[in-house]
Amino acid sequence: MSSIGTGYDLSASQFSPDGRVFQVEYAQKAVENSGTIIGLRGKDGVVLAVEKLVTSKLYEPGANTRIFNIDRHVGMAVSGLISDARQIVETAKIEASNYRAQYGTAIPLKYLNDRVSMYMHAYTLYSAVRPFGCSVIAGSYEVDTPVMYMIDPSGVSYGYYGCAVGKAKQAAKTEIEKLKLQDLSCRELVKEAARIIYVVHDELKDKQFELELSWVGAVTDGLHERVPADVYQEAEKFAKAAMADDSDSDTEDM
Amino acid sequence: MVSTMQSVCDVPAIHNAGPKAASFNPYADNGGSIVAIAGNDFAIIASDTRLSSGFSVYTREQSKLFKLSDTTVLGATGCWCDTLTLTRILEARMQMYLHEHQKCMSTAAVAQMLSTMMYYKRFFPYYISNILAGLDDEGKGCIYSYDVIGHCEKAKFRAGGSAGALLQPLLDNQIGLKNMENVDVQTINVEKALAVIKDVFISAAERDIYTGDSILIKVITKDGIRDENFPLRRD
Amino acid sequence: MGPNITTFVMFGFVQTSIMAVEFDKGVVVGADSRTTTGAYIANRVTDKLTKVTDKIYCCRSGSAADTQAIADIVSYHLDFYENETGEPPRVEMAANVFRELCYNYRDSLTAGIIVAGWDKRKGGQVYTVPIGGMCVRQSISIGGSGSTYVYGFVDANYKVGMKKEECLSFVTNTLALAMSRDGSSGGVVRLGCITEAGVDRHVITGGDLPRFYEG
Amino acid sequence: MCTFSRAPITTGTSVLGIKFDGGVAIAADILGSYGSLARFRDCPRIIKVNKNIILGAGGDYADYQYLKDIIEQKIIDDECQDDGFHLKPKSLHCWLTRVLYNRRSKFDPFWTNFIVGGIQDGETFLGTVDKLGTAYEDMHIATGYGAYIALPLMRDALEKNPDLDMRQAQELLVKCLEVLYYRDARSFPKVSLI
Amino acid sequence: MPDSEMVNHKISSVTNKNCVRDICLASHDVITDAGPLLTISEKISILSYNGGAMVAMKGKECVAIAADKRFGIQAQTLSTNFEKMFQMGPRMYLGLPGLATDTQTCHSKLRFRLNLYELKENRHIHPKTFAAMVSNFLYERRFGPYFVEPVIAGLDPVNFTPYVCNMDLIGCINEPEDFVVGGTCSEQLYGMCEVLWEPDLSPDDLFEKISQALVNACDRDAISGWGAVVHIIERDKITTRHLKTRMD
Repeated sequence: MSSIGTGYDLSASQFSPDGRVFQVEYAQKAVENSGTIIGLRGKDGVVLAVEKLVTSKLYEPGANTRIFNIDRHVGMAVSGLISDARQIVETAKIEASNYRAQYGTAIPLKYLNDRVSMYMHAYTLYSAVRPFGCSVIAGSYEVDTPVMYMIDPSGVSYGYYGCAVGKAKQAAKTEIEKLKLQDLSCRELVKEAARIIYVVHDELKDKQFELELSWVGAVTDGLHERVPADVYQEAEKFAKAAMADDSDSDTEDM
Repeated sequence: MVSTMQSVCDVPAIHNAGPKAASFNPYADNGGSIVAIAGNDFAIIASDTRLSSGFSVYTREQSKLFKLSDTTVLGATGCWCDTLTLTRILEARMQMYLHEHQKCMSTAAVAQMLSTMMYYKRFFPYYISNILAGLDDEGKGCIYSYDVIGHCEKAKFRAGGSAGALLQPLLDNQIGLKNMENVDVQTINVEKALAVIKDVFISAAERDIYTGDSILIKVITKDGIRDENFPLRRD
Repeated sequence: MGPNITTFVMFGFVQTSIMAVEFDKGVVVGADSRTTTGAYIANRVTDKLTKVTDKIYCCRSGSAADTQAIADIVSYHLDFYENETGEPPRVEMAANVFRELCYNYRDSLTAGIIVAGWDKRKGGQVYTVPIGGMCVRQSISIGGSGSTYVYGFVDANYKVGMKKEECLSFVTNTLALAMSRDGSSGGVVRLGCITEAGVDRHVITGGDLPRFYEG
Repeated sequence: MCTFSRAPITTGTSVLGIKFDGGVAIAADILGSYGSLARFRDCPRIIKVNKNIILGAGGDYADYQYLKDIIEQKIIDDECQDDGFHLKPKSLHCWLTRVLYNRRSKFDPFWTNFIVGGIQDGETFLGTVDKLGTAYEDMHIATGYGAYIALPLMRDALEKNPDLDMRQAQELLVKCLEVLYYRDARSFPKVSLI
Repeated sequence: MPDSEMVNHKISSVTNKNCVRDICLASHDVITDAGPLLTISEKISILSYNGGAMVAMKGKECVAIAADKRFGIQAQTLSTNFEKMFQMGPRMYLGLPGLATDTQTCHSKLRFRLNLYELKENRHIHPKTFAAMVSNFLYERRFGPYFVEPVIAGLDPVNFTPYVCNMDLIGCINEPEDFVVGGTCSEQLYGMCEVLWEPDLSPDDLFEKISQALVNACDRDAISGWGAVVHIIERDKITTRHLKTRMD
């Protein structure tokens, strides 16, 4: 790495001569080492999916989830350092709660996104702090329109139709690009999301993982929820079947 | 000043309908009576179960006895919201003591702590009549009674609460054997104490509208605390 | 206490008739125009309809100073919000900010406010924030000292689903009645009609006010 | 000791609550009185807090709205936590008791009373708190005028038939509110019942 | 005890509380607004200016009336031989607990009225009739009452049925079947009597019960006690006993 030993990577408050902030880039590296998360925004909702890597069989299933509720109508999937991510989630919850206390209505995701990215950005400015080693995807469904944003450790955020973060983000993006997102409903997206997570999972390096799925949209009446067990199983089955097809065609090609 | 004057004249409509500044009394008298009797190897404490305010009976089944440990029970009547608060803090303090010292607080220690806690609120008192019953370190029954700002007095028998004045002289006579001649001073046993308690509560229910519905009795002995119930008149 | 305090206090106090009605495409707000100092009419053309944002107005009753200050604060707050988000604040939010202020300072404020306006989400809306700081949506709301004289009229004549013109004349009639019975209300009737297009202000002067039985 | 404090402005009158076989019911009318003026005729003051708690309130409506917002935010926080645990009726009842007691101790009370109903660990719960923080539980609870008029009716009904079913409980509450409407000048014939 | 009597008692006690409030000595500037709660720091009522306790009980063909002997001014005891029960007939006593000066005034005035009655009727008065006389006498001063709460105990001169009654300071009569109490420790007396009293007590038992009730009640009242007198009224005799008690 070009940055090492130059001395410009010791503090978030210092640029390198070629105009980079290495601390932020390192934080992005932390995210890239983490399990893949994707967000898909369809015609009637947003689906979040997480490949939660399980590094030991000794862990309890369902522990350390990476999808959170921020408010009734906002969901957040996180990738990167889980403890950093929890801090972001907490900040977002407080923002949502403050907004509700002040205006008596639910926070628009656009506003929430602005606030949270400002917060994350603030941690890239000072030598006394380090940037957050996490990226988050936030999704919600407001007045019959799905909204989704992704924020990365630099505090930059964009609205997306589909996005992916983590280890296999490139592969996942390629898969997502194949989808006609605006035509797909939540029910279809859930299956696709599950399939993508299964497809991009690297079985050689990471043996085990848990699939997490949540959605917010017309199907849930605008509430962000984990997908119900039957939908989850169906999606998982679909994903596994797709995997099987895939490997079949692989052998054929050979 | 400004705002007061205005609020008098605004409240629209307000000549007849207007809400006005209301007086607020932070205390309520929710009634209830407690009687406690200590013997050589036991202590009994009893309360009625009526919770009331003025002429309305809130509930007919509200225990006013609070078990603080296996050997200590507190009876508290008066302003019920203060009772709830005091006993909640008391329970917390008992827990803290237990965890800090690895043992339950003795009755004498609880008695002292209660006094301190009541006096702590000297200038905005808990409006509660407290009677603490339990076994002391030697296993003997003991009773402590309090005034609202924490004066504590040890006794062998005590009546408190709304019918306290009705009951205390009776206990003096029947348990303390005051003004009795030619009686053999023998120590009181559980059966006799229970009988007296039931008798005195029946008579209290006749004359005190804040006492009635039923009595809850807790008999504290070295073997633990036993509960007993006894119905009273419900009018 | 200085000699002028009483005058000051009374001057600052608005005895009022105010009103707002929802209709399918917006709201109509209305108010009388009288400010009194004791029995003396200090201002006979007061404007008690105060702009909060482009499409949200409030009708003020109670202490003039209090309500003005509150309206300014809310207005500042909502303008800030609009700049921050690029979206016009919704009527519901405005009402909630009013309620928040009125509740938190209820001991020191004398303010009965009707918040009315139009937004994309819910169309025309009327919220009442009376003294005490509660907030409730009503399809029609009246307030101020004059309102007590016309509750019956309103109950008898309000119809669900009135058109804009019907609402305007209903508000005019109601306020005219209130002003004729309430000595502290009077002057002209000021009206505002808030729709998606914006605000339409009207004044109905003394001579043009509808007249009813005056025996 | 007796001090003047700000008075309640817009108020709701009695709230009734009763336990029945397998549940709890709370009922109240939906009038917001402004002094003697029946000003707000659509002020529901009974809410479903979460799937196992219901809450009814009487007294100052602004205070009720304030506390309701806080409770609702608690529920949202609860749901966001997503750990499968939910606020329980006893906890809410206890929390309200503490909140109301603390305010009365500051001589600035919330001028309200609440009835909390719900199901906790398979058992029904019905409790109440008043503006001082006086709290208790019972099979049947009524506040305001209801304590004098409706409570005897409910006690009587429950004595005759201790195992009301849901329909009977609802009928009883509606009957009690009817009687209250006859005798309480601040009542209203539209009610909400959960 | 039948409900009606209980109600009767309550009404009379409420009435007298109101009066007490009107005429209290404003000697203590206590926190008076606190409503029912702070009655602990009760205003000093004129009724309890001198102190004193009284009780009367019915027995089987006999009645008993008992009172303490103290006379004091608030906490200061001045005499321990003060008479507040007066024989008003061959088998009837009138007790006047309350303000000592009114005890004596009422006694003389009632004696006067009783003499007139006896002269006019040439017979002894029935206790019930006498109660009516006392009640009327007190009600005449409805808005400026004598501060006494009379207790009457006696046997009917014709058929010797026992009779006890008491009334509040403006003459509301209460005629129960068991016992009546009056004076500054009436609460304590109620508690005692309610437990001790039982129907058809013999004169000896009645004496024992009434004495225990009075003495133990007085021991829990700072301004009653210092000796006690008990009169047992039977058909053929009246026994008067003086009790020794604690003198503190």
